[in-house]
Amino acid sequence: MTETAAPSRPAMTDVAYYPGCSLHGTSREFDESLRAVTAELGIGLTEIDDWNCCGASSGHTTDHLLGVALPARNLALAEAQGYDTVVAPCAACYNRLSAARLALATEDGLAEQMPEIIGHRFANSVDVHNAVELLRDASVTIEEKVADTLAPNPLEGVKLAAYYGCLLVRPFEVCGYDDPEQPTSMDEVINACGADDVDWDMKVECCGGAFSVSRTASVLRLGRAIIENARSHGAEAIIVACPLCHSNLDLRQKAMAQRGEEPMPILFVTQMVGLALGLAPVDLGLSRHFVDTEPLIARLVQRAADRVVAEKLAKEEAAAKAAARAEKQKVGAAAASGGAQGGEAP
Amino acid sequence: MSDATDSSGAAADGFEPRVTAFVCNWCTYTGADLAGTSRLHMASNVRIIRLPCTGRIDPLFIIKAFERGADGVIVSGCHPADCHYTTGNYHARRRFAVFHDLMEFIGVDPRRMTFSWVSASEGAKWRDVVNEAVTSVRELGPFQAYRALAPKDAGVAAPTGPSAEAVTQAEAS
Amino acid sequence: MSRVGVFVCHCGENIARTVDCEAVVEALKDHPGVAFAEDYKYMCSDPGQQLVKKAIEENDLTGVVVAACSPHMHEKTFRRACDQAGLNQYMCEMANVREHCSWIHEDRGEATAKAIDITRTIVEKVKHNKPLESIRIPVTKRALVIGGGIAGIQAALDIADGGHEVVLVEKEASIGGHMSQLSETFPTLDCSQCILTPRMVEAYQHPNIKLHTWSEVEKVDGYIGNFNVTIRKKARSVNEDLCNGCGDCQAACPAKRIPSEFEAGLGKRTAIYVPFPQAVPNIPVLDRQNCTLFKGRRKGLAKDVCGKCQEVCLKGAVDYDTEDTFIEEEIGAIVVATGFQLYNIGREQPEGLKGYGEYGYGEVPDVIDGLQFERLASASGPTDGAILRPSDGKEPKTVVFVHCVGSRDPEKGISYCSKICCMYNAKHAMLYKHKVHDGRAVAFYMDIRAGGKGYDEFSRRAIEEDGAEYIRGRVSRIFRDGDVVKVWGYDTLSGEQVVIDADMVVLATAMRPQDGVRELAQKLSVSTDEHGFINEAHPKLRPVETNTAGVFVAGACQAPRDIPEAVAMASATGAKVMSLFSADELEREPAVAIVNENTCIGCMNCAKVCAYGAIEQREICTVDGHVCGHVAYVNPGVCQGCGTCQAVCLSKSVELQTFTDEQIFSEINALCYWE
Amino acid sequence: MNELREVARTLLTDGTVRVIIGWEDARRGARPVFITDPADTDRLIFDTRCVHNLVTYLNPRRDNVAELGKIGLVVKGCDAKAVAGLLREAQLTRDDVVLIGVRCGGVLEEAELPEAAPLSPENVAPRCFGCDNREPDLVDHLLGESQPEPPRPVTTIDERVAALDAQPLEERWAFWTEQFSKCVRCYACRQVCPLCVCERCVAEKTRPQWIEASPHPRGNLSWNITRALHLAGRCVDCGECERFCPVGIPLSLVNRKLQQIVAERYDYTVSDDPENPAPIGDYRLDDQQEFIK
Repeated sequence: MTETAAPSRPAMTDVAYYPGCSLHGTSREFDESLRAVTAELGIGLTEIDDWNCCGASSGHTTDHLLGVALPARNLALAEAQGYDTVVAPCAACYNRLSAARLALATEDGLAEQMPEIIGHRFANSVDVHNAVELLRDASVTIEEKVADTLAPNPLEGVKLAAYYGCLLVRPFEVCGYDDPEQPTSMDEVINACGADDVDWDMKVECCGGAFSVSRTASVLRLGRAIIENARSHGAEAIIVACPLCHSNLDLRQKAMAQRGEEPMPILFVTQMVGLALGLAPVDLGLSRHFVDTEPLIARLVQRAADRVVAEKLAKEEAAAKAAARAEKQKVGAAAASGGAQGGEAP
Repeated sequence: MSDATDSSGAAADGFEPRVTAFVCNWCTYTGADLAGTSRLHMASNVRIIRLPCTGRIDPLFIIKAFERGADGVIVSGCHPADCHYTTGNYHARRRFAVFHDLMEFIGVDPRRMTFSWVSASEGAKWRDVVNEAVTSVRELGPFQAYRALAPKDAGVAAPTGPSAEAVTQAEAS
Repeated sequence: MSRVGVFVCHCGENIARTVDCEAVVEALKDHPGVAFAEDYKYMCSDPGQQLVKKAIEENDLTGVVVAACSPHMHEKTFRRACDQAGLNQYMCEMANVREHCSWIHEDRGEATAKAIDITRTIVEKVKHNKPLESIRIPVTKRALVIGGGIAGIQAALDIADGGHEVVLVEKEASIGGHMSQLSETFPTLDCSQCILTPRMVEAYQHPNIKLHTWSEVEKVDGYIGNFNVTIRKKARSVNEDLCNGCGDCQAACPAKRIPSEFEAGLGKRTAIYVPFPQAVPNIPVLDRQNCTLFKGRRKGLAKDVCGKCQEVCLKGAVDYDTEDTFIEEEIGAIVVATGFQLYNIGREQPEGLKGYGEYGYGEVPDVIDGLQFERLASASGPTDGAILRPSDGKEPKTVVFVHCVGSRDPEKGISYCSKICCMYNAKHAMLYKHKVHDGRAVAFYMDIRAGGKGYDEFSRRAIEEDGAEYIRGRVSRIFRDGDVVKVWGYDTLSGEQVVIDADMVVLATAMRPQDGVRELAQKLSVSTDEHGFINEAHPKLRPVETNTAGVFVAGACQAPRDIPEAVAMASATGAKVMSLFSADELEREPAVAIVNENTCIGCMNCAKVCAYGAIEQREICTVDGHVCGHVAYVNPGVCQGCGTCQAVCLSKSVELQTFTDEQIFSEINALCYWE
Repeated sequence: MNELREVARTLLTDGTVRVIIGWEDARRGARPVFITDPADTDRLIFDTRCVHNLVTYLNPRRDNVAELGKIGLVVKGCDAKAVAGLLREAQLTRDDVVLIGVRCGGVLEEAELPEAAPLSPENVAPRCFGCDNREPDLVDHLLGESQPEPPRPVTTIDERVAALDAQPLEERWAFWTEQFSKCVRCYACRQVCPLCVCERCVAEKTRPQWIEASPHPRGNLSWNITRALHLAGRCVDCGECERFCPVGIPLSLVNRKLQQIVAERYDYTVSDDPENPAPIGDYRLDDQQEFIK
């Protein structure tokens, strides 16, 4: 926990952090921005010691028991290390960990096998949260922090599209923290940052997932539809919380463009919160993207600066007007009272 | 008792279990009918007593069956939510849960008491219940422990009617 | 001393193949209490029955045991034979040596031994059988019909035409139900109102039908032939005797923007209103929730802020101070016909149902349900029959119809097929094409279920003559994209994804039982299935009866039903009620429990386990009439004979006839023995 | 004690009740007493010797007690549960009796002592350990000072039950058939039980006679199983049956086993709340059924 834990707010409990392979690899910026933002928000983040693969895709499609045991070991480690919450930012990791929890809680005889397989006692007592859930629960703090930030908020009034994809909210039995078809949690985080959420249609559409490599054409078609829909609803950027969604929309965007459209920046939700909190773009890994975020950030910063100037001018103008009005009244009043006095005096 | 039973019912190893089944009229009795219609062969050791509902079955029936020499009993009725009388099986379930646990505490091997839900369409399940009950009672052997409790002067009870006490005892007002 | 006759049936070879029937006769012949024993090839045949009858007469038998098939097969046959021979029918029992013996064993010795055991057991039981008389219950020849839709109206008319009084209770202000909302009906496309309205009027004017609209069943006591029903007449604020239905009050009412239930939310109504012009009775009700005057009263205003309807009513029929009243009716039989409601396409869902987020939870204005489409297509509807979409009133040029929304979708909470949607979707597509000639009607279906007279022809006609496009597949997503409603679907026949820019989408939502049907079922002691539909007594052989004697069920409250089925069921309940009313007394099998008042201590544990509420507390008095205690009393009209009360009675003071303790005791004794 | 006598005197004097049933100090120790004269109320006592469950006098079988007129009854917590049992089964109405509750810190195993002894692990009635109703709710007056928890007996009933549970089936069978073979069928357990309310007990029913009447091991087993089952979910653990058993059958073990069964299976404990329905005669759709195939 850092010194930023404001005294007005109860200190948040430390949480265990399960980065999974993506956040150590292709999505380092998600990891960097998450660490930066949680530090700023006063959330203690400790990487689970000796974590292993969550088994996404290959594990659970090969063998149900393996698909449960792999995540269970990670959860057991977090439990043994004294945590009651694990944050798994990668949507696939989050889904596997949560699905394993559900399976262990509901399937007869499964939990009993775990100790022998994973070599740890496991009471299934650890909650699994994703990054969106974590930030949504901290949205009041975010709002307060944003208000306290000295620099003008570059996100104020910016229209952002929250893109959830599949594994973050579905299936409902596994995730359960938001509506699986019309989710709103990421939109709440967007609003907490001072930006405007876009009411668009493809929040939970498929990005193509792992077909990026094997059936690139499909992924391009799907990604294009998502980006176009966000654009047509006025979004200036798309906010994601899944490494795969990010890579499909970001990495493949150049290939998707047909008529030389403006590129659509794809930001991780943690990066967005970081920007609102006034953190430096480079610390949030914003330079690592394929779609250059520089123009967007420059534009937003400029707009924020202009807004501040305009507000200042408007304020000065209003103050001047008010002063003038007051002056006028004073004169008038003086005249009136002077007249009255004059009338009464004799 | 009946010579026919003695000559043919007893296997070479000498012990053929006697199992009494108390079943409800609507599900298990009909399920047993279906087993018959489907010609599902099963052990011949079970004798069925038909009752309207498992709700009608009193633990005293089971005690009496043991007293009279049964080596095992079966109680079977409609699955939960299928009771012809809506809730009779739910009441029976509680009654027999308590009875089952108490008998175990007293020292009666629970394998001598089979409780099951067999619906009118589960002829095959009825066959399995019968065969499993007979097999486990066969493994346990005759319920000699219960028979040993019999009063010394009443070694063989008359099979043809109520016990002698019942006839001589006057009805209390 | 008992004189029991034992009759062993060979059932051709069915029994005799594995059971030595002569050995059974031999073993039982000298059994104490057996006066006669004989075997015969087919005991159920006429000569076989003659043999039984002759033996009864010649040997003066006091009981009969037929060792043959299951009692479920031929018990009635042999009991009838005994009755004809002058022996009380309840002195006859079956020993099941076929299903429970010869058919399931191969070893002749084992099977014969078991058959002897079984037969002896039943002989021991019969020795303790008592001659019983069937129970007779007086019948009040007056029926209650709950629900005034087409099923309720039909049932009421059939019973009333048969000469019996009917009390018809409808919770809405008018009878007519959902059928009155429909535009045209499949498969003939005749106008729903045109065929329904005469029935409504007939029911209203029928001398034998007493109609209570804006009323609900509050309480039901009693049992078959003798129900006592309390009906709550909800405060209508309009005196039904004074009102002449002129409609002046509606015209004067200032609250004119209330969504009309009858128009499925597509039209508006006033606070004091008649739901639709052909309403029966044509008497308005005042919707207190939305009335300006009552809103003011709820706020606690000292003075009433409105009162226009009362002012304009020349008959002085409007009365703001009426309250709910209760009417008691003596009833002999009850028909439940509470109908259905549609799966809500909105976000709010009852427990167990999930709603359709992928279709926007119905928040896209041009996504409507089937009943709303009926109102759009209806000549008397909010658009006077023009197909205009709700958002901007434009004529939609592309309409998508989605089958099975909610139905056959266990993920969303409903596994059953709603049965009518395939047909009404075809009808909707046709009606649309008839009105918008250049329009495009696209239907997404899972399977087309058009079983019924003229039904398949009808749905084929929608496709072949009227050019509706049928796509076999599901819709994955519906959303608003500017002016159009985007429909994403999948054509499973071509394997293609389909995207349609529709102007309007009609969802064929599942049929569900009405709200409150579980509570009503509880009042009537009938059961409901997991979806809330009322359970019939037997799915095949007793489809309109319920588990509670004297309560019948008709129409869509039992399962999804179309109009002809609902009407057929209604007439079937009518026939059931009429046959119940055909005699002054009801005869029932005497398999009922009887309390021994001498030993009963009135702990009422029996009443707690009785699923039928058949047991009540009854005071007992000394000779001089002084109350000295209470005991349990089993109402033989209500008791169904399960015997659960007997098993919980600590003092063994209640006895189920036909399965008495003595009978069972004797059976156990006959079965169990050791050497 | 003065408080008790005062309340009893007032109830008798103002005619609220016609008789007070409580305990008195007699030559051989504490014993039940019926007091009808306000002047006699000074005889009333309450101390650790007051082991008797006086609710047995409310049992409708004792209609001669009811004839005395309205009763004021002194009850401990366990006794109050028995009153609730009678109310639950319509054997009594709440207006029939005035209940004078006493706060109880446990009683002795033995009533017949010249004077009250402080409780110790050696002399406390084992059933008092872990009592959940030492201050009855179902009373009109609650008297006495708050009492400390009773001491843990040398061997608790639960420990004895657990020890039996740990034995193999044959040994349990041998133990119980041995115990029940001692039974002389005097039915003292039944007569003293406040909840054995039947006028004609099933043990005395003939035609059919389910339970053999003569005292031999087989009929004894049948009787004892039946007695236990009839008290399943009803027994208030007042211990009177065992205390009165002339041959010393450990009935409290059977009773406790049944308490454990209904607690484990149906989360039910007998309370002094008459509105709380008994577990037998009630059901839940999801009741355990692991023993059913």
